[in-house]
Parts: sequence; C-alpha cells; structure tokens
Amino acid sequence: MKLVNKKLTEQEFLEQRQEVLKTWPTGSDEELNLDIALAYLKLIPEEKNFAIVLNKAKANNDTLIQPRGGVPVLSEHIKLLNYLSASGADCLPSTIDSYTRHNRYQEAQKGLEESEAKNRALLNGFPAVNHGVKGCKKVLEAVDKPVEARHGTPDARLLSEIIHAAGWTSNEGGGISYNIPYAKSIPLEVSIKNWQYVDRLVGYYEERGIKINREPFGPLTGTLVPPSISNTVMIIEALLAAEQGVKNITVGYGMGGNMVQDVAAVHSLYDQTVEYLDRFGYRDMEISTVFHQWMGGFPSDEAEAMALISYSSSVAALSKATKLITKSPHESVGIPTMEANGLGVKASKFIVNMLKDQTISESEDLRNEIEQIKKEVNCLIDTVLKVGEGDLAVGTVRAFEQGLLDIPFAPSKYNSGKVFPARDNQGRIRILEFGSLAMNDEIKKFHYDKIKQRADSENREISFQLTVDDIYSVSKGKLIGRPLRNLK
Amino acid sequence: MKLVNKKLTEQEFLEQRQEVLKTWPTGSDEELNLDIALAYLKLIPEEKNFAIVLNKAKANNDTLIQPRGGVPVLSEHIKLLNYLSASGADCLPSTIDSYTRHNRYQEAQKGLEESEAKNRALLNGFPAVNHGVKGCKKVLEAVDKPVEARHGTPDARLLSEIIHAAGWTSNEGGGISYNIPYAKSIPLEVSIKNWQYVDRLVGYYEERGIKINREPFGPLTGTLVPPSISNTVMIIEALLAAEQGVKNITVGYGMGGNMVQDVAAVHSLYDQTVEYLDRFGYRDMEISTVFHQWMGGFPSDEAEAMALISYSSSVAALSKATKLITKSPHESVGIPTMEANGLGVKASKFIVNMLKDQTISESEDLRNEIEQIKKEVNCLIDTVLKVGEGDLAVGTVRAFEQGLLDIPFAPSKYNSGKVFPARDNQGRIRILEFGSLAMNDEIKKFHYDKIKQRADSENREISFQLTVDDIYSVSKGKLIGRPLRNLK
Amino acid sequence: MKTIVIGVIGADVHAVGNKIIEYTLSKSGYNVINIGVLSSQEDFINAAIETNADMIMVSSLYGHGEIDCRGMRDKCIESGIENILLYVGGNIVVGKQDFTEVKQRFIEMGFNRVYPPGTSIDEALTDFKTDLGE
Amino acid sequence: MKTIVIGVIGADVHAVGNKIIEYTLSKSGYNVINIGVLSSQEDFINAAIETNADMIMVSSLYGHGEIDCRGMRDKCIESGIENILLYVGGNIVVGKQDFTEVKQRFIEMGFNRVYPPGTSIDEALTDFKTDLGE
Ligand code: B12
Ligand code: B12
Repeated sequence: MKLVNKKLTEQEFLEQRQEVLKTWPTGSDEELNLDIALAYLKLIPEEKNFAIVLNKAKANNDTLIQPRGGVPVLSEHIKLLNYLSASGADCLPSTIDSYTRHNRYQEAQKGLEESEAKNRALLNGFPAVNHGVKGCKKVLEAVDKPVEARHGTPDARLLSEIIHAAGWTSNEGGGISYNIPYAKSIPLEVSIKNWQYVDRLVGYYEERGIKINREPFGPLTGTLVPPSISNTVMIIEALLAAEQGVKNITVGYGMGGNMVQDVAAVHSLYDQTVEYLDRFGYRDMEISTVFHQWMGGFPSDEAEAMALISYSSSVAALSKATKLITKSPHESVGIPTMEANGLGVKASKFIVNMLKDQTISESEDLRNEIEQIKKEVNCLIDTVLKVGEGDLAVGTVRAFEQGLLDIPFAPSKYNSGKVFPARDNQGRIRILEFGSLAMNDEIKKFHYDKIKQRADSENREISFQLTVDDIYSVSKGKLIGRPLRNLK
Repeated sequence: MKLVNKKLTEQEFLEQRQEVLKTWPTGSDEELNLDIALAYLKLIPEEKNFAIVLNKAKANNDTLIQPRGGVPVLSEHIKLLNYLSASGADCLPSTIDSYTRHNRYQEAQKGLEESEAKNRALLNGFPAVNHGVKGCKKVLEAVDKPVEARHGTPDARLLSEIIHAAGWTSNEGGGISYNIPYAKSIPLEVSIKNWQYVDRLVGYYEERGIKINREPFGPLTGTLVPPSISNTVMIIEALLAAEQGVKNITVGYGMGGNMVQDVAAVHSLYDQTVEYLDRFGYRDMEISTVFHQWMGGFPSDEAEAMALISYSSSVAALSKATKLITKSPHESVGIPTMEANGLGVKASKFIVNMLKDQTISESEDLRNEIEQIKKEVNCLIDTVLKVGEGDLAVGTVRAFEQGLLDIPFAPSKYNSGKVFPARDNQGRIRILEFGSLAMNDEIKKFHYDKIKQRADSENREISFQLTVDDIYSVSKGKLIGRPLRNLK
Repeated sequence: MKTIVIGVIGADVHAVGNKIIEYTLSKSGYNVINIGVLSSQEDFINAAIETNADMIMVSSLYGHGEIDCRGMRDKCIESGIENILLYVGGNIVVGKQDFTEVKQRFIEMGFNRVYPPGTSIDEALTDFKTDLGE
Repeated sequence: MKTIVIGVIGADVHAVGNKIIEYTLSKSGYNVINIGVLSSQEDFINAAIETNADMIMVSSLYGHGEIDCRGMRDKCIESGIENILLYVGGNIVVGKQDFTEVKQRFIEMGFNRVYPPGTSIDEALTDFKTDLGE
C-alpha cells in the first residue's frame, strides 16, 4: 500500500491488526480482543487516564512531573513506579528496553530471564511485549497514577496494542521522531506507516469514547537540535496523528539551554501546533506541551547534575509546559537507581511549585525569538507540503530524502545529516551548516550573523570545532563551548 | 561623643583604638601595631585581595561563588576552607561564632576548648578574636583565595582589627544590619558608632594604599523583607562607610523568591547606591553587589534544598550580581558538614556558569518593578534625612525610633516591629501592615491593591495569617502560602 | 487557662520562630509569656515563677543549645519549681547529628520533651494538650 | 598510518559520541573505519579483516553492552585476528555499578582495555599511542 496521509479505514486497520498480533506469542492473548480491551479501558478511573490528567493540568496552569524509568523484572518495575509516585511524580512512565524497541523480542526474553536469575538488570528498560497484556495490567493496577509507554520504536504496533489494552493511556513516539534518531536503516515510509497504525488504534478507541494521549518525541537526538527543526517534526506528527483520529496530543521540546530561546520554543510550538491543526480542519483537538530537561550529555558530578535538573525545571515552569520529563543525578553514568531517580523528581517538583505563579515577563527579545522560530517552521512545512504535492506524509519522506528536512546527529541513513548547529553568543542554538535544509536566505543570514558574532568574540573561525565544543560544554559545566584560552 | 555622620579624625580613631584593643588579651598582640599590619597587608597577592578580586569579576560580568562556613578548631577551619575552595568557591568565608558576635569571648573560649577536647564542634563558627591575629594569619596563609569575616556583631571593633591585621581583606556588616536583626537591646546609636570605627579602620588602610572591601549585610532578618527596606539600609550603610573613607563596597540583597522582583531589586540596589554616593560627593567608589540565596526557612529534604539552591543561583546569575552567597542541603537542620557545604558550592557554580552569557530580557514588568523599588527607597531616605535634619546617622536613629524605618521580624527593641509583609499573587513581597513606615499614600495603595488581589483569589480576608503562611511556605515547597483548601 | 513561658536561650537572636510560636500558642488558647530572644536560664525561670507557669518552652536555633541548656533543671529545682514541664526545640545542637543521641543528652539534662529540627510548633501542639492534662 | 575500526554495538543507536570519535581520531592521524551504530560483532570483525585494522574500538552506551560483547574475542580468534586490540568504552553496563567489577567482567571477555563512563575519547588518546607502539 502506498503511503498517503489518509485515515486507515476500519477494515484496513483490522486486517493489518491480524498480522501485527502474530509477531510474538503474547499477541494472541485474549485480552487483545478489542471489545475486552474497550471494556477494560472504560473502567479506568479519571485519575489514571493520561489525557484527562493532562487536560486538568493545562486548565490549571500546572506543570506535571514525569520521570523516565523502567526495569526488566515486573515486581521491580512496580516497586520503582510506586517509589517515583511517592517521590512526587504526577504521571508514571514505563521506559521500554532497547531490544523490544527493535522488535528483537527473543533477545529481550533472554535479557529478562537473565535479569530475573541474576537479580541484576541486564536490560535497559521494561520489555512490555514479553510481559504481555497481563503483565502490563499488573503494573497499572499496582499504581495510582496514569501510565505511559516511553520508548523509541520504529515499529511499535504490537507494543502499542499491548499497552493500550492493558489500560496505559499514553504512548510516546511518532513516525519520524521514533525512527530518525532511533534507527539506522528503516525507511521513513515504513515507520510513518507503522505509526499511522498506532495512531489509528488510538483513533479506534477515541471513536468509542476512550481518551488516549499521544506524545510525539520532541528532543529527537537530544543534541543541539534547533527549535524550528524539532517543532516542525512535532507539528507534522501531530497532523499525521490527528488524521488517524487522535484527539489528545502532547507536543514535546527538549531544552536547549538558553532560557529565552527555550521559552520561545515552547510558546511557538504550542501556537503553531494549534494553528496548523486548525488550518487542516482538525477540530476538538486537545493540545498540551511537554518539556524535556536537558537531553544532551550530563555532568558526572551529582551536585552539578542536580543543579542542571533544577535549572531545566525553572525553564520548564517559566515556559508553562503542561508536563516536564525529569532526569536523575546518575544521568551521565547509567540507568538511575530508584532513589537517584526520586531525587530528580523531588527537585523538579519543588521548582515547578516555586515558579507556579510566576511568568517570564513578555519582552521584545522573547517576542522576536518566537517570531523567528515561527518563520522558520513555516518555511520548512511549506516546503514539505510542496514536495509532497499537498500530501504531508509523502512530503515528509521526500523532504528527508532531499535533505530539506534534516535532523542533526541522527543515526538514520534516511536522514541526510548535513546540518550542524552551534550556539550563538548568548548560548542560543543556531545553524552553522544548513546542508540542503529548506530555509530561505533571510533565515540563513540571521543564523550566520549570530554565529559569526560568537566566533569573532572568541577570536576564531566558524568551523565544525564550534559544534564539537558545544556538544561537550554543558557536561563540562558551561553553556557555550568557548575555547579555554579566552577564559581568564 | 555625639553621633554624627562625620569622618573620625585620625586622632579620635587612634584614641578609641587603645580602648578597643584592651577588651581581650589577643588585642595586645604586636601584629596589631598598625605599621606591622600595613606591611603584612602590602605583601598580600592580588588574588587574595577581596576588593581586587571583586573588581575583576565585575569588569568581567562574572558572578563569584562564596559559601558560608566556620568551625571552632583552627586546623578544622583551614581544612574546611580548602575543601570549599576545591569545590569551586571563588572567595572564602570565615563565619564567626555567636558568642564572639556578642563579645562574650569567655564563653567562646570555653566552647573552643570543649570543641578541641571532644573533637566535636560546640560553637557555631570560628572564634576569630580568641584565635587572634596569629591564628587568623594561619588561615589566610593556608588558602589560595581572599578571606572575609562574616558574622553579625554590633560591636565588631576588636574583631575587625584582628582580621584585617591578619590580611583578611573583607568584612561583612554595618551599624544597622548587624544590630537590628542580631541584637535585642543595643541602641542603634551605639552600633552605628562602633561601625563608624570599623569603617574608619578600613579608611585608614585605604589612605595607605591597601584596598579592603566592606559588605553591608543585605538580607537583614532573611524573612520576607521587602526590597525597598533592605535596599534603603544598604544605601545608608554604604554612605556611612564612604564617609569614613571606605572605597570598595559590596551592597547585598537576600532573595525574595519572585524572579522579576529579585532581579529588579539587585538592579535598583546597584543604581541607587551609585547614585546616592555620587549625590553626596563620594568619588572613586568601587561598588559591587552580592546576592544571598534564599535566607528564610529551608526545606528539610536535601533534594529540595539543592533545587532551592540552584533556583537561587539562577536568579542571582540573571541579576548579574558580582557575588553569590550559597547555602547547603543541610540548611534547615544545622551547620553543614564540609561535604554538604561543598555540594551547595558546586551546584551554584554550575548554574552561574550555565547562565553566564544570558540575561533576563528587559521587559516593561521588570522596569516597573525597578521603578517601584526606587520610588520607595527615595521615599524612605528622604524621610531619614529630614528627621535627621540633614545628618544621615542621626536621621537613621530617629527614623528607627519613630518606626519610620522598620525591619520585619527583627529582635531589636530599637526596631518598632510593626511592619508585616506578605506575598502578592505572583509571589512578590509586598507590605501588608505599614506601622509607621515612611511610605506615601500612593505606595501604600499599590501594596494594598496587590495583596488584596491575592487575598481575593484565595477567598480570604487580608490578615496576619497571610504573613504566617508565607513564612512557612518555601520550606514546604511553595512560594506563596496559599491555604490548602484552595489547592486541588 | 494554662500558662507557658517561651523564649530563645543564650546568645541566640532567631526571632521569627519565636514570634510564630507566640502567635500559634495564643491562638490555641494559652496564656503566653514571651521573654523573647537572648534570654538566660534565669530569665526563663523568673518569668515562670512570676506567672506561676505550667511549662517552660525553650527555643534554641543557633547551635549553642547544648552549652546554653546545661544545668537548667537544677536551677529550676533550686528555685522551687522542680516539677515544671521543660521543653526544648529548634535546631538545638551544632550540625546534623544523630537525633536519638542528641535527645538522650537533653533528657539527661532534665528536659521532658526534646524536639528534632523541622518540628513546627503546630506539630507539637497535641503533646502539650496531653502533658498539660487538657 | 594505523587503522582503527569504530562503531556502536548491538541495538544501540547513540550516534553522537560515535561521530565525535571519528572526528577526533581522524584529526589525530588515524585511518578510521566507522561502521556506525547498530553494529553486530560480525560487522566489526569483517571491517577489521577487510581493512587489516590494528584495533577495534567498541562503543556501547545504552546499557546492553554486557550481553552484546560476550564472545567477541572468540569470534576474533575464529576469524584469524586473534591478536587484534579490542577496546570498549561508553556506558557499558546498566546503571551505576562498581567499575572495578565491571572492568573485570570485560577483561575476562578478552577486551584489552575497558573505559569507565565519562572517559571522553580525548582522554584515551595517549593509551592508543602507547598500545599501537607510536
Ligand atoms: C543523547 C542521549 C540519547 C539520545 C541519542 C541520540 C542519538 N541517536 O545519538 C536519545 C534521546 C535518542 C537516547 C536514547 C536512549 N538512551 Co540515551 N542518552 C543520551 C545522553 C544524554 C548523552 C549521550 C551523548 O550523546 N553524549 C555526548 C557524547 C559526545 O558522549 P558519549 O556518547 O558518552 O561518547 C563519548 C564517550 O563515552 C567516549 N566513548 C564512547 N565509546 C567509547 C569507546 C572507547 C574505547 C573509548 C575510549 C571512549 C568511548 O568517547 C565519546 C566521545 O568523547 C546519555 C547520558 C549522558 N552521557 O549524559 C544517555 C544514555 C547513554 N542513554 C541511555 C539510555 C538507556 C537510552 C534509551 C534506552 C532510553 C532511555 N531508557 O532513556 C535510549 C536507547 C536508544 C537505543 N536503542 O540505543 C542511558 C544508558 C544507560 C546505561 N548504560 O545504564 C544513558 C547513560 C542515560 C541514563 N543514565 O539512563 N539517548
Ligand atoms: C532566618 C535565619 C537567620 C536570620 C535570623 C533573623 C532573626 N533575627 O530572626 C539571620 C540571617 C539573622 C540568622 C543568623 C544566624 N543564623 Co540563622 N537561620 C535562619 C534560618 C534560615 C531560618 C530560621 C527561621 O526563621 N525559620 C522559620 C521559623 C518559623 O522556624 P524556626 O525558627 O525553625 O522555628 C520553628 C520550629 O523550630 C519550632 N520550634 C522552635 N523552638 C521550639 C521549641 C519547642 C519546644 C518546639 C516544640 C518547637 C520549636 O517552632 C517554630 C515555629 O514553627 C535557619 C535555617 C532554616 N531553618 O532553614 C538558620 C539557622 C537556624 N541559623 C543558623 C546559624 C548558625 C546562624 C548564625 C550563627 C549565622 C551563621 N553561621 O550562618 C547567625 C546566628 C545569630 C545568633 N546570634 O543567633 C543555623 C543554626 C545551626 C545549627 N543549629 O547547627 C541554621 C540552622 C542554619 C544552618 N544550617 O547553618 N539566621
């Protein structure tokens, strides 16, 4: 079937579904019968429904706290979630292990069994497919908050079937955001189709009165991603999801490090998502935003990591994002212990409470930055639609093919990888090397001038070395990777 | 001798000096001979001279990090300072114990001896007078950064003699700020005279080419102090110090909690200090600012405390204060261990580095808040000068007598204690009860309206309960002490 | 109406908690005699004798509580109010110490109740009710 | 010019460090063969044989390094490059574990050098120099 941005008919969906459920034994559990699943979902109380919890928070101007977290063994995973909840998490995660993300359920099974035997985690997450609907239901029933699957899976069809049937009412990801940063050789066409299916599943439930939240993954590679690039991906994924019947969407953004740029990014992300959904005729959409604490390399010192977590939270709170994804003081080293994860939650919660009634004052600088991002996003989306001859899905595939859309540092060979970012003199992320990225000359000049100003102030040429220095800088305790000789 | 704001003649100073040095045996050490002291101070390298280090930082737009810290036993104190330096402190403290602050050197001696014997600190600081010039020199010589005495001493004449002769090139305090919040029954007239002496000592050294920094204590009671009140005290103390020949002054401010108000407070503090010094004809002054991390009750949870430390640092960095005084994750419990203190330093340093090249964008809101503070400060200082019939020192005493100047929650009976603050709906500190505070009606209305708006939004009357709730709120993880029933 | 003497002992000037304690106890129906900060053992005892108080509530925040409180029970005995309830709270020692040990030290000094850092006055109210037989 | 094969093993997609390693090693005068992320043991070994490489540098960031690296030395031996230098670094196990123990596990698997989290490629350059006899 050719890729087009068009809602799958129920028949197409159900036919594909038969194939999907066959890909691993847990797919044939009777709880995956859609009527049984619907009946189960209907009984879930409001405070465990992710979409409803988000809507309330948004109405209330709250920023909800959600850590990452997932361990292979079921009982340990439940213990972890309850600990995080007690530490102050408002929404719970279940981070899925990397074998499952690549549909290597066999290896996941091996890792799970070895983890159980050795009493030591050998997987980097919770293998939800292997645990099946029954295991996932146990998780939901053991906790008092809504649960979301967080992963990075180009083909998350079976995974999504299982978690939703188990009452997990949110699913992170998207056809672009869970492919380009998370895979090497999966064609974009394939992952977009897979995620159309995932979204169609949510649409199926929505049509039957079950609210389910979907969350495109904003940070992408987590590494110096210019806001306009990630916002563009978010808006495209929101549009693709809406087409399949998704109603409740949380668009995401990974902190860049400069406060004004970060706040501007979240504001413009929200505004433009709403605007585009409206322009394309999607009505009754419920849109919220999620802010990810610093997603690049972390400092190894735990006090510094706590400081970075707190700073990230301040920016999140000032941006008025509806949800905040937290990190832990163990970030640079490895999957955090339950306790370390809890520390990140506590610090983050404290900050969003401290800043609950504060806003960053409107300023010309902020307004300009918002306008800049919007202009760039419009430029990119216009191009996508043009090369897609009106079809967003097709346009996306072609835009990536031609490097018109391009995500820095992504591993996928379907990404052209010619864009290199660098910080300007205030630490805002700008584009040093555009490759074929579809930006107009005015925008290119703006970025060039900004980076030139920084390079000049550091007495050096514009080069890839700026990018390299900026990749390391935050983990070394500086926002901008300035050469040492210029520091006193 | 009657109190007037006039430079002590050298003879007056030297005569008084004879008496001062007699008050405790260490006062007769030969190192207190002014020529010997001068010779010693001349040899101190630039990087250990507090005034020079501050000037450089200011020129460079840096925010220096300084923790608090002091333990009774000399060797332990040196160990502590070196640890703090290694953790990233740019300037070193020596916090003085409370007996010394009240000139109870006998009790300090007992506490020191018992601490040495039991190998456990029984004093809450470093008893510098008991250690004498020799001990204090050992401290300076064992470290690689400038050292300041930090205390809370209404009569710090002997203490100041000893520390400066030992090469400590900064001294915190002032006739108001180290009396009203730190004493119960010492007349303001007495403490101002004492601090004129302390300042005159610095002036004596300045005249002979030795730069010494003086730092009025901005936070006062650390508890919901409205910025205009503390800024007024800072400006008065800067003027009094300048009159005695002090040249290098760091005016201070204790964080209130609302970012915009805090940044506004530091900006207006700097502007108005410079303005008033200029207006009264003091030339060649070197003015810098110091920001104190949250000075009220801390949360007991250490992750929350680290978050508060980090948040405070963000605000400090955005305010572009020249120095930042840090707290530790043990704050709510007791004097921190060396390690806990170091964690506060590391987190703070990380944040000021992250924010080094960032500024809060100029906004109308910020400008308004700056103007508001300036207006209030002018109103207070005008009154002080009026009641003093032109003499600032006399005016200060009379203004406090009549409650025209009034510091919330201060223990001194020379403070009228009728002012009660409360937060407005954004968490900015406003004045709920003015007592006799010399503010005009326009200002009173402004504050009333702001607090009314908050009380209304919480469905309650304006009353002292707001103040009580706000005193507890930050330690409970909220900026504003809103009643629980109104939270979901 | 029961009478409680409150104050902050030694060279301690932490005034905020003291003001809040006065406010809270008064609101809760006690006759509060507040001798304020920088008070000596004698100040507390004299106030208690003068007002025929039921309880002395010592606050110590600044860390020297251990030195400042020694011998206070003995002074009460000497002054003829040997049975008065003697409570202490705040941040009564220097630094973060193991509290069971700290408590022991103060119990041995003759205090009836010893509160760890972070116990606000509200949390202790029920203890007073019980101990004062209300 | 010495040849080094680099790549990220297993189902691991962390690409940033890999790109930086390529940049740094090339700049330092090595012939770098980068097989990229999501590479199997076979991919590494084939590349090493084809290019007659002096060293294989395995990156593992995502935590499954322990499972992914098992038996790699045996495969090298089977393939006739038994003496090739085999290095591993990144975040090679799940979570914050005692590194001496972790190192032991990888040494036993036949790795010549094992780097703890946070060791950037620059810090390891001198080791390469020494081991490659430069
Ligand atoms: C950015 C990032 C991502 C991005 C990656 C984008 C991309 N495609 O590249 C995204 C968001 C997609 C991502 C995804 C995931 N990540 Co990730 N990620 C990071 C993060 C924050 C930074 C990595 C980075 O780019 N650093 C900058 C580069 C320059 O440094 P580097 O990668 O460390 O490489 C340097 C050194 O390690 C060294 N080095 C590397 N290899 C070798 C080899 C030798 C021989 C030597 C000498 C040196 C050396 O040299 C390199 C250059 O200096 C780290 C944590 C951190 N470090 O702060 C986590 C981290 C690596 N991720 C982790 C995990 C678990 C995941 C996920 C499973 C999701 C999850 N549970 O959160 C997925 C896995 C996806 C997959 N299948 O691989 C864990 C690994 C845990 C563990 N080992 O216990 C980490 C440590 C975070 C954590 N504490 O939980 N991640
Ligand atoms: C504000 C403050 C100040 C202000 C005080 C202004 C004033 N005059 O009131 C200033 C800045 C002047 C100051 C000065 C000093 N402070 Co101070 N200060 C604080 C701080 C941050 C908050 C205190 C406060 O007002 N809390 C709010 C009120 C409402 O709570 P509270 O005081 O704890 O009182 C409540 C409870 O304790 C309880 N309670 C109190 N007494 C009793 C008794 C009983 C029986 C019961 C049941 C309950 C009870 O009820 C009260 C109301 O709920 C605390 C640390 C903290 N808590 O976060 C340090 C703290 C108390 N200070 C401390 C110190 C050491 C000092 C100084 C020596 C300076 C220094 N080294 O930093 C000087 C000492 C001056 C002196 N001679 O006393 C230390 C004490 C250390 C220790 N015990 O090991 C603390 C703990 C900070 C620290 N970790 O180092 N301080």
